Amino acid sequence: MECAFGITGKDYVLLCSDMAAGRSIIRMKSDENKIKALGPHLAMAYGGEPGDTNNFAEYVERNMRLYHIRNHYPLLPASASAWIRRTLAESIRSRNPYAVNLLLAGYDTTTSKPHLYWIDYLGTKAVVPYAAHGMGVYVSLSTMDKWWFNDMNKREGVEVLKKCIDEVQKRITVHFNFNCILIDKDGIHNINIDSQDPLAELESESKAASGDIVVDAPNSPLDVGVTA
Amino acid sequence: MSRSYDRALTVFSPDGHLFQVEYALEAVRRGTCAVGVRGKSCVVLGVEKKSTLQLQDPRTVRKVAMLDDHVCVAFAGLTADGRILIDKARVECQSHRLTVEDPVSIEYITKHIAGIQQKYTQSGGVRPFGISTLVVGFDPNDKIPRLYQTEPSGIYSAWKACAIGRASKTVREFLEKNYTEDLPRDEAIKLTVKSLLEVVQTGAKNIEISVMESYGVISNLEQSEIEKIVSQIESEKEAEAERKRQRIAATQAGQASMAMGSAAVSGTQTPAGGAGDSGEGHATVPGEETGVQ
Amino acid sequence: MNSVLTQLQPSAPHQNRLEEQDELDRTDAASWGSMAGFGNLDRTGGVQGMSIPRVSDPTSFLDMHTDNMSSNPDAKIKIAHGTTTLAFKFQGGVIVAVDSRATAGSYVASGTVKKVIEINKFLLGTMAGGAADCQYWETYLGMQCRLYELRNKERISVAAASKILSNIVYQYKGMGLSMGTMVCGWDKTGPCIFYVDSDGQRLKGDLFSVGSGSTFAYGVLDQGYRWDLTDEEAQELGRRSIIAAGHRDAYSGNTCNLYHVKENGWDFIGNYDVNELWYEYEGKKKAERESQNAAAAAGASPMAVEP
Amino acid sequence: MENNGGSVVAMIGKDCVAIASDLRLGNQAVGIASNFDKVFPVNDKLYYGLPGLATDVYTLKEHLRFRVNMYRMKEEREITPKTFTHLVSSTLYEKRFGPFFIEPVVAGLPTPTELDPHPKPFISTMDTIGCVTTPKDFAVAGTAADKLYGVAEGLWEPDLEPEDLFETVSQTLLNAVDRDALSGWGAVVHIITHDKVITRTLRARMD
Amino acid sequence: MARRYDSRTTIFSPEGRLFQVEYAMEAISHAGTVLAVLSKEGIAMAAEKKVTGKLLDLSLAPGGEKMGGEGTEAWMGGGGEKIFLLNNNILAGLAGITSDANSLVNFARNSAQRHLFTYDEDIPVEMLVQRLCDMKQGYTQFGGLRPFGVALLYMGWDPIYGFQLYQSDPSGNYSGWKATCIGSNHSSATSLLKQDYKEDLTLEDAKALCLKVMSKTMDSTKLSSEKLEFATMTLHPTSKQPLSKIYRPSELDGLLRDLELGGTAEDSVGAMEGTGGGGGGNVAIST
Repeated sequence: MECAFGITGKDYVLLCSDMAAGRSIIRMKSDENKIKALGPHLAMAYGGEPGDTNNFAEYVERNMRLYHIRNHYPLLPASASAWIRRTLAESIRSRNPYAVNLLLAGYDTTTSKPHLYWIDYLGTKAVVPYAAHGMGVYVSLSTMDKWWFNDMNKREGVEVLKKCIDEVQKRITVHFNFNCILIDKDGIHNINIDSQDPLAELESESKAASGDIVVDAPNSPLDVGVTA
Repeated sequence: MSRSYDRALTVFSPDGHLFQVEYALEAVRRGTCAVGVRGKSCVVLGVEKKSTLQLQDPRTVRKVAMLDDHVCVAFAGLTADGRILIDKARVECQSHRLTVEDPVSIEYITKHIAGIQQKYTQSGGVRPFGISTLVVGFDPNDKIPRLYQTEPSGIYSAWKACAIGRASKTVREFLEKNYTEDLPRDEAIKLTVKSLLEVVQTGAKNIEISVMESYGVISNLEQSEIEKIVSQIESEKEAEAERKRQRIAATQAGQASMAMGSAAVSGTQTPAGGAGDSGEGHATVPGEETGVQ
Repeated sequence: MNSVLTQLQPSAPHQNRLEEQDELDRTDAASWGSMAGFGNLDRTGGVQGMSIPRVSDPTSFLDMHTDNMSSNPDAKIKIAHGTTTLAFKFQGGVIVAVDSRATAGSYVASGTVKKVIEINKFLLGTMAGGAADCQYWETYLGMQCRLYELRNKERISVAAASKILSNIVYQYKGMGLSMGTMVCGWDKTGPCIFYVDSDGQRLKGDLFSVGSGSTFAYGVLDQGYRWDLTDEEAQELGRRSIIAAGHRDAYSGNTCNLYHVKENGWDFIGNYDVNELWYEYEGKKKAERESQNAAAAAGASPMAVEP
Repeated sequence: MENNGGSVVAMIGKDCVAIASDLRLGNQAVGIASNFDKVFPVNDKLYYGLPGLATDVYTLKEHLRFRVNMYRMKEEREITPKTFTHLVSSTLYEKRFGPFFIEPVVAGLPTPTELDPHPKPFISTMDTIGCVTTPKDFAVAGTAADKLYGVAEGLWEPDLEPEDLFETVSQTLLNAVDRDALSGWGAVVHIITHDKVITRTLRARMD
Repeated sequence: MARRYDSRTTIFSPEGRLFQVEYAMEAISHAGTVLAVLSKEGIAMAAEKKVTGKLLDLSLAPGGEKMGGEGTEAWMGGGGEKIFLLNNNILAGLAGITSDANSLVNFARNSAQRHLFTYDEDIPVEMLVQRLCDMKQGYTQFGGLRPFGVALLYMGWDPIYGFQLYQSDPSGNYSGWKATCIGSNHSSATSLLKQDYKEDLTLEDAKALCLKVMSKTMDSTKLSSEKLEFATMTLHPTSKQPLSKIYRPSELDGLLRDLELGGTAEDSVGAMEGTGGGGGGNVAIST
């Protein structure tokens, strides 16, 4: 019972996930953040077997962070996707596989391109312009097929995402709350997808204080002792 | 396989010394100097930086490293050993977050580093790490700056201000004389620079300063800023010397010999040959190529 | 050195790793006094002495022989379940309320089970699912918390304590551990509740209820919950929710134990008989209605008769 | 095999060899991506295709890349199609008791040597645990394998020139995957000749 | 007295020195010179071969005329005496004990491939340098082992820092450089480099500087491919992917003749255009 979307645009990528957590029919939480920031320009939305999800996400998070601190630069999205895929592919043949599906979204600062990866618990990876996991697959993939086009600007991207969410809320019996982020060259930004014009808030924010990152993305390891 | 090596390299001598550990400490003393000073709400790390050669890429010369968002470490001794130890500590920082969610406390990571160092003094077939470290940072949910030191033996201790490496004894004595509690940021930086100038003759271009002001807020001082502080210190010194000269001139008429004595005691002059214990000049430290930093 | 190290990427994956290095890494780090404290607890959480069935796949073996997993409800080993526990945060701290019935099948095995485990002066754990599992691991957690305190010279955070518990049970995932627990306490960050279950799930939140009667407890709790409840109101809400669940759920009942976690530790508020309270509440409800009716009949404004 | 879908075909021509695959990556019935190429180059004389479970496609590809690169650096020469086939085969057999769900197809032109100045084009295929067969005409694998067999039997003839081989392999693949629900969504064809590799992406049914 | 501390394994001397490491460095200063120069457009590296002799059969060495058929290229692995390909994007020149060097090269290649395996990208240059140095450090700290008697120059490219040049020594230290030198006469070579290095060198300048300094250092009037190995690291003009190239003897002689630094006079066999080995398929190692 989960639902996640990812959409790439011209110079950004959107990632959106539901926020429900529970056990069998009981919802124990409806504001659980199921998107994890893995670096200044990298985040993933994850779902799957309860327990596995958080444990796996934290494991990934800490390894990405270790890489960042060790090397003074974060893993680029493509390499991060390869690492995560390998971890899952190795796990599926182990005694206790992680049953986690995820969408990995990132912005490559060296090439200035957005990246989106669809990864499932088997370690299958697909490089895609837009994708869904969970309930959203059945009702919203076609919505994205219809409305998505190349090089969308931010407003157009958000509109497509809104359509998808609208479709889920219309057709899926379960009610979801959604949590949404946008990654662009400035990093990760939280977006209130329920508001009339989610980008207006973002824009005014960035005007007021540029780079005001709301999701607690790890701050980059200072190159202490390297400069000066 | 390991059997053949279990002849430990580090054993007690008949008079109770662990020579390898003591010699490792010598390796530390051959490294460049690092100073840590705790201020009221910040902690400052200052290191003596070898001049990078004209064709060298300064990026690869690292003496201060970040372990986690809120922990920094400076070391003195064998650079390669330092890199290995720092890497182990970085893994532990992330590993700790993974197991208990909370970030490490500064004491914890210090203890961990010291624990590794201790292990290498007692295990078969290994030599101790030839480095001392200064660990600085802020505990999570806490405002008190922390400063710890570890040694090759595995001893660790908390300090208000501390120095390791070349001529650390001189610097430590200087710090003991000049440290006051609750220094504000600028004063703490100044004291750090001043104490480093005790051993660094070449001034600002061989000094590097990192300041941590609260949990996760770390910055490096620009070269120009350090230069400004150095020149400020120098002008103060000059003023001091000038005043002294005047005082001496004034009292010279009366008790010339006494005045001379007191001036020497107040000792603001840099001790000659600050290169310290070994008496080696900086540029000619033998074994420099063995990678002592 | 510890298994989390191997979990993370090795620092320098030497293919022909030096033997000595391995030897150094294998020795239990805790014995060097440098590990923040998990005693003999391997850093991912497992206890080293724990014996596991010597079969190739212990998970499916246990699955076959316990009734915990749905695959074999008639298995010989029956894990006790059936409980109502709840905990919520409000302005005055954390309220923890539980029932006290233990059942084995339909047989009420005990009516005086202590389902709140007092981990230490600042930490409480609740118990739902396998009683032995909860009791053992939460006691064990208490031990780890104390060691942490001694080693780190400060109290363990609720987040860290719950994470330790979660790591332990996650390591045994699929082997039939059955726990749904809330770790509640007060640390540097204030009052705190974490829900931890044997799936390895761990959620931070303001309000949780766990157990077969949790749905009924939620029914009362959700409707009466506000952040700014007074201490008395909050305690009453916790109590009332447990009574409601004890009434409806066959596997919950007997008595209600109520705790209140405050800044300087928890207080045990009291033990209440579900049956007595049920009648008391019924009586109150009836009396209220009657007085309301009477007031209405007397022509007074019904709005004025709020108790 | 049926989880992600996908098919590969290779054919021998006159001094040339062709290998082609579809581009679909599915999650059972749902199509996820239409850019999932299952054919990879080893060098400009040797290609291989890996139809099967997509996670294993990546894993096996990376294993093979590792081994080929080490081979190349240590031996200081390119691997031949035959040696590569054996490399793939033994890599698969290493996982005898937990196999990769993949049926590889290898296609390449061996380089002439003093002993064998006119080597024949080479194709081979394997089952999931590395049993090799080296057909003299064509090799097929994947979810559309049986359909590919049928069409290829009808269309293939010996000693086709590169352009004719391209036509034959394209028609074979397109017509076969049209009858397979789990393959399709585009196709890519590589024709390997002695002086160049021709790679073309085909327009295919998107349903 | 000193014997106690320098005979067996790597342990501290009373002055806190590691004699074994210092001796290992001594071994290197007798080895053939390797020097490299970094420019914005690429890096050039030259290495002095020590094993020479009239009867040495080079025909089977990489680049030798009898070696392999088509598809066998000199740049594939290096494997001459001094310069090796460690990964698609990294070349290394070694000075020191050749047998130690071979084992390090093998380790480096394996590490690089392992990185490619897990991250699906070429290993960043500094990371590979660190991997090797971590290993070297281990050999100075663990009992029963002697340090590696090898110093290396690494030249490589990665998307983060672009072209890079590093040097590492037996202690496990490394540092980044714009132009540097290891092996015999390294101090005089370094000062020559310091004199002539300019920030805005082109690759051609770098090549010339490299060989010019080499000719002075080697103390021989005429350089030739018999005594020299030469390699460059550049970016492919269109794909912008790293392109490593180890020169064939004939190409190198051509280059030397152009620079009027020597070169064997008649070598008609290898009179081929300058693109040489790396020109065609740039992917030495597929990624």
